[in-house]
Amino acid sequence: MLLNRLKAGGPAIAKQGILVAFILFMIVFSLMSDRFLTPDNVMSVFRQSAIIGVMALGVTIVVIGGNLDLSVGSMLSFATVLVVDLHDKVGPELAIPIMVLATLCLGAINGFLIGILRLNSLIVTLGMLSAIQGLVLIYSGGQNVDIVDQRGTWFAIFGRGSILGIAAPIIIFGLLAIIFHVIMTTTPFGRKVYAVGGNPTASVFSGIPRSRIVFTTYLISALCVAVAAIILGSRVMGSQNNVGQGYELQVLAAVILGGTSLLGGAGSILKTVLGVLMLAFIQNGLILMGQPYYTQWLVTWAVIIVAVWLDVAAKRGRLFSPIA
Amino acid sequence: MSNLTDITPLRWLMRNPIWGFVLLVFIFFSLMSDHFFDYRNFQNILVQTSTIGLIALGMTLVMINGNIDLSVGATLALAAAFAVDVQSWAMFATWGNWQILPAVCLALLVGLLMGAINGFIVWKTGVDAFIVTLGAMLGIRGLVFVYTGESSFYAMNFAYSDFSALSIGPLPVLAVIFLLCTLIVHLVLSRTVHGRNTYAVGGNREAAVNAAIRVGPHMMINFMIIGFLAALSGVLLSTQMGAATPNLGRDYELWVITAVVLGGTKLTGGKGDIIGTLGGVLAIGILRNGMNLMQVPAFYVYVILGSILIAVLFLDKRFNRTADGGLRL
Amino acid sequence: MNEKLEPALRLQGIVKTFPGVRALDGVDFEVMPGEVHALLGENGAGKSTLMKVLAGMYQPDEGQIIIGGQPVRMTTPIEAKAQGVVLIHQELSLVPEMSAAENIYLGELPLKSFGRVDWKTLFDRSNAILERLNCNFRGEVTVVNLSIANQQMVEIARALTVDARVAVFDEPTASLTDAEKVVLFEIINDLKARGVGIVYISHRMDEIFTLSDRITVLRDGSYRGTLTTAETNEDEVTRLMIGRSLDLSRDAATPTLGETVLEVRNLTCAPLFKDISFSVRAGEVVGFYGLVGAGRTEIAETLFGLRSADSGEILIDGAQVRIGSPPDAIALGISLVPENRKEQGLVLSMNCRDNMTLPQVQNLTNGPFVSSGAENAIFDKYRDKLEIKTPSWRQTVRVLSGGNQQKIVIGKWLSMQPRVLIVDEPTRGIDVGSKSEIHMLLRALAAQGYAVIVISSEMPEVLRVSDRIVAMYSGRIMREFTAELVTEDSLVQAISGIQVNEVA
Amino acid sequence: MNKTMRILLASCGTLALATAASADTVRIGITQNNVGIDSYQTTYERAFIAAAEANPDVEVIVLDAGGDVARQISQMQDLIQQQVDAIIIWPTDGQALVPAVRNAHNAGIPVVVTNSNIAEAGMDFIAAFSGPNNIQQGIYSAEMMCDALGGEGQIVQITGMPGYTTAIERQQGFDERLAEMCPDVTQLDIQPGDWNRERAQRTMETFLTRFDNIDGVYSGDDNMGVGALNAAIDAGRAEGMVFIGATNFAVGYDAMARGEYWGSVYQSPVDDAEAALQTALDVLAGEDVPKLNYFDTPKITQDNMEEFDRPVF
Repeated sequence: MLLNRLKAGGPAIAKQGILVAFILFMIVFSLMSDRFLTPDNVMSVFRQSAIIGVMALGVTIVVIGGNLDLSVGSMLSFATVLVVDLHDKVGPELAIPIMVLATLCLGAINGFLIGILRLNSLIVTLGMLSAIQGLVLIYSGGQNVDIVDQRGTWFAIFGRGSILGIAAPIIIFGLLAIIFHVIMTTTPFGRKVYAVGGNPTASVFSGIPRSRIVFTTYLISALCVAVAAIILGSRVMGSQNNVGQGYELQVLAAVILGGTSLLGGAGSILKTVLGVLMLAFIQNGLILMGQPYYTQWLVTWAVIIVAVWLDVAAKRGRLFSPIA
Repeated sequence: MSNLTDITPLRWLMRNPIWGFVLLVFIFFSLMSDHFFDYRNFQNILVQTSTIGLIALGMTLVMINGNIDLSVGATLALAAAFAVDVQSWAMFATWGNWQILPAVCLALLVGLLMGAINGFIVWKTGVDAFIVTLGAMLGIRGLVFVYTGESSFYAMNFAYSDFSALSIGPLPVLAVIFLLCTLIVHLVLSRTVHGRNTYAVGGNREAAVNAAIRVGPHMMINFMIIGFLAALSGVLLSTQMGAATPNLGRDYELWVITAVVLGGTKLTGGKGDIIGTLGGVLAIGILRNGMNLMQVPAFYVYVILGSILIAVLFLDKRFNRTADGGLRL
Repeated sequence: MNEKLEPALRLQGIVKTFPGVRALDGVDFEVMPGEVHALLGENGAGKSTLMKVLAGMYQPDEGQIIIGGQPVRMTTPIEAKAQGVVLIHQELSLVPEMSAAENIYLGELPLKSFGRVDWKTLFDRSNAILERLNCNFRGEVTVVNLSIANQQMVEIARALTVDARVAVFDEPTASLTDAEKVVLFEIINDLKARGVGIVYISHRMDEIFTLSDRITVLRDGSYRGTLTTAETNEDEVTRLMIGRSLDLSRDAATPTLGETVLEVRNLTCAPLFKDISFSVRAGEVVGFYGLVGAGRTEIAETLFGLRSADSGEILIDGAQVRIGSPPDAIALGISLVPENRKEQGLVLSMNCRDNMTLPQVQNLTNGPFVSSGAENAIFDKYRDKLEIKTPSWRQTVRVLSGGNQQKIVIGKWLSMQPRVLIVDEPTRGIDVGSKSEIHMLLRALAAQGYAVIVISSEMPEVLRVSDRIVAMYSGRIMREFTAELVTEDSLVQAISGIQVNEVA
Repeated sequence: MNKTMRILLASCGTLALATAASADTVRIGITQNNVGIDSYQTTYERAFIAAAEANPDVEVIVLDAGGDVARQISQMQDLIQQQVDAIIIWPTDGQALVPAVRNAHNAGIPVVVTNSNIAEAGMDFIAAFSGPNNIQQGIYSAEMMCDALGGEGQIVQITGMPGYTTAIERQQGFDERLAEMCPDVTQLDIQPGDWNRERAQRTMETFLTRFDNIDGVYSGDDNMGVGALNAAIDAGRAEGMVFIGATNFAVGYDAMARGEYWGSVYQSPVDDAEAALQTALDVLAGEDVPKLNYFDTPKITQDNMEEFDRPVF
């Protein structure tokens, strides 16, 4: 009943299922731990969520375009190993552009297979997940890579620096979120991504180059991974070959939590940021409360389902699915 | 179903390119490795395939329904933990070897229950199955850790792990169970009303609703079937190990989905069959086995498996192009 | 007792509300055995809701359903079917990968032990039904391999699986061609002769006046009255439906034709169409008439760059052009309003304005950003010009009526200022009022100097809007008619391939 | 790219050599836990292959289970099927591999367990174990922690990947010894770092917010330890905090040299690999091999680090 009323004439906030869930959740956690809402902790969570967050921005755009990208996890391993390894070999000023180019190439392969050849994105990126993991291992020979001079390199600013007391990862994440939000909501490109995701056939019938748009979304996703790799490499000053393992699912969980529809055509960059923060706060909050790590999995399970359920319910105007 | 008879082998192969691929890798490894073409190796392949294979049977049903289940790896681990742990419960201490029975039953029941939970949530909330089971994948893994307290369980009774070494006639018992399940699920899917409704629900949900098929419970039953099969797979895996580890089955969902898609089941639902799925799991099983025998370094195995997956998808698209009549969309 | 027949079905005071909407407000309706009772109303008048109540998919909040004199409650479509109420859906409700027989008996496949399907009974029964319908395919065929018309037949065959008391046909002819309609009407008459009460929902007045015995009209969810077909006329029905009369006259003023804008020479795309030559002048409406599958849509798709022709030439303003993609076509001033509004014409999840400006969003920029002002200006202009009814440009197009949706698609292409406007099935699934508006709009566009091509499967439509009519059969142009010389007979002959011999 | 050559050789070569060679060469199959997850395992693999190549009488089949128990069981089956002379296994799980080891044993193939030991129930079926004593390593770390803190303080622990034997054993050794040796050191919390430096860094950041006073950090390996150290440095709280790790990595060694890292347990993958191969060869030669061959993994601290070479990984 409440839901109906909210849907019919209630304030706009009622439709923001994820925002409501987020606020409720923050209130509950801050009641349970007095350290939770301290500026230090909030900053720390923001900083920690930057890597997953930046990747989630790219994946959100791919998903709005009607596809999935599961390859971002091993792509992150690839990019981080590459940039860290090259850092000591050719210096950061060359390492970064080389890594970005190489990562974009991987994105272009995804884009070619999915955008141009129209293969199913779930399976293609699953295959790429495995193939890129192999590439990383072949490249590094399975060794960890490290930056020897950890204190003396300007590469450190991306992960460890700060401006006006705000950590660099937060600034990068924030800036990218704003840029992509603006791109998706106000530029022709953003409009076309929504159109292609919403109805690919109608987009082609409207003269939109569907293949090129999908291709570009994968390039963006790869670019985001490259940025995340710079933050990660700079923060850790080293990399393992499997550093991104499992990130693809966390990223996807954040995107889903942000209410982006897996069917494409709907979603929002800003809500993805909420999804990212929510997952990070769950992790952080439960540790603050001294819960064992696996509680966070159980809580995430419940939160994902309840948040998406509320979102879906608000859209259809009834709590339970009408299917018999 | 009934017009299968007038299809030539070649046409059949064109429609099921995965079996052509299975044939190809089979011949390739037979020529390249002298350990491959060996009766005992075939037994090994079947046993190794059975784990992924059993789950893939259930996944075929769920995916024809137009759903997906990402939580199977975790369900497998949970069932394995139950199967091993319950044997050592004090109340069954006097049962001798029979203590295995309640343990296995409980484990299978847990699988059914996990499937039922997923199915019920999908049914009642209308949230996409991908999202529901992505959550469950984390959550059920959490349950595994809660239950096991992070450590492995160990079966005191060697009869349990001896079971996996048994053979029925020429075949290892695990292979027999797998093949038997394959046959049963194939018959269910192709011959029973539930199986035919599976296509209806996935192919055109609206039509299924209009025809008064109870779509919600129907999907829930299929989730229970996959939960059961994942649990069975977990039990069989635990008999091979005589133990259960909390990290068991990680990433299995990805390989299962891969196998099912290789077997020609459409991710959007409505199309697919068990024969294709069997081809899909055998393709992966033979590839892994053959590459082990040929000592392909682990790093290259990742690249090869990933590339082959994409290549087969590409070929499948070439062979089974939908009749868009050359419209450039 | 038997002197006065019981109605096969009676609905009394049906009320159904949804959150915020009173979809049905005390509707009465009855159908006698052996009667065809047409149900009419604009889109959104409540016809579909009423049918869903009848089929057991919705429960009415108030009112009674009486079948054969007994009040009944039906909670599922199967219960409704058991009561003898069958529904033939407007949108094909078939499972593509299943056999025709399974589709016919979907939801009630005959059973053997262990839940197995009794294939023999299934195929025997369904083949018997398909024979009764004079279908040239058997129950074993997979539905995906059947033509649209044959798929419709499968849909209809479902109605014959039970001893129907009442059969509801919801826009059954939407995807049928005239020839196929004849078969359908025979079936309906056959059912009628067997004493089945038939509810017939359609927007097509000609069908309703050919078939029905009585007509009931709904408007805004409420009952507006029942007329006896023999004693009424289109005008009266229309007035009841939309509350005013329609101007059905064709714009008789002889248009001043301009230069030839588009010319097509020997265009071939085997096996879809062969050797197609025609031209369109500015200010002219050329109608393409033919059966579904005659190749009309495919020609349009080729002109729009969605297919590549094997051979032939396309000339715009006398110069030969190459059209490799829709952007090429758009650059040359060709626009296509596609056949399937929801699948090809609109992004349903987007709002009205964004849908309308989609093809030119790249050019409506202010720096790197889309200029909201320019977009709104375009939307406002065409909303006013086409009289699109929507509360705001922010409205998602999904919720608009079919007519307004179609106007958005037309507006989308008009705003591109095209030279050639191709309109494929402009009024499919659109109610009478909007239909006439769209027809007048097409005439008006031609008068403003556009070269317009209208593809339609409805003869009255082609006759009403076209200056010239191109009749196609099986991928070839059979004949061209001018509006003055065309007759219905010659048109039907041409599209059935009959003229071939005479011409040759 | 030596390995690619080896595949070609192995695949073509075995056809011709299989019968001829079996007289004087021994074929040893190894199935590793998860090569590529960290440098230790990779270096181990390289050292193992190098050691085998140095010995002309040995032909090795190198497999990797990718951390998956089921895949390791399959690989055991494949090795048994190929009738290798001996199998070296680095178990992904100490208990779950017992039946697979038993099968090899029953097939007459001696099994040498390397690096992390198999469960008690499997001891009857193995020829020998060769590797470090993970429980002992945990004990060493606890002792170093105790010494460094002077028997008093508050510490946190970052463990390896939950559910894996090495992680569990080190934690077990550490917890037990710490409680016994200095009961005044309190463990504030234990959270996993998944053998991953970035995740350890994140875990540590949360610890730092949560606890105002942390005197020491024990990490399941140096890779994670350095992550924890980074977090503390970034928070400006590394001063005076004691970082103890295990499996001394090069990064840990360097941090120790800078005086930021207190101590660790020195464990060489090269020694580990060579010991495993030697044990297998000894078993095949029929020598009397003790069941448990622990190779020495000494404590390494800022004080005695000159005695050790910088780790190569």
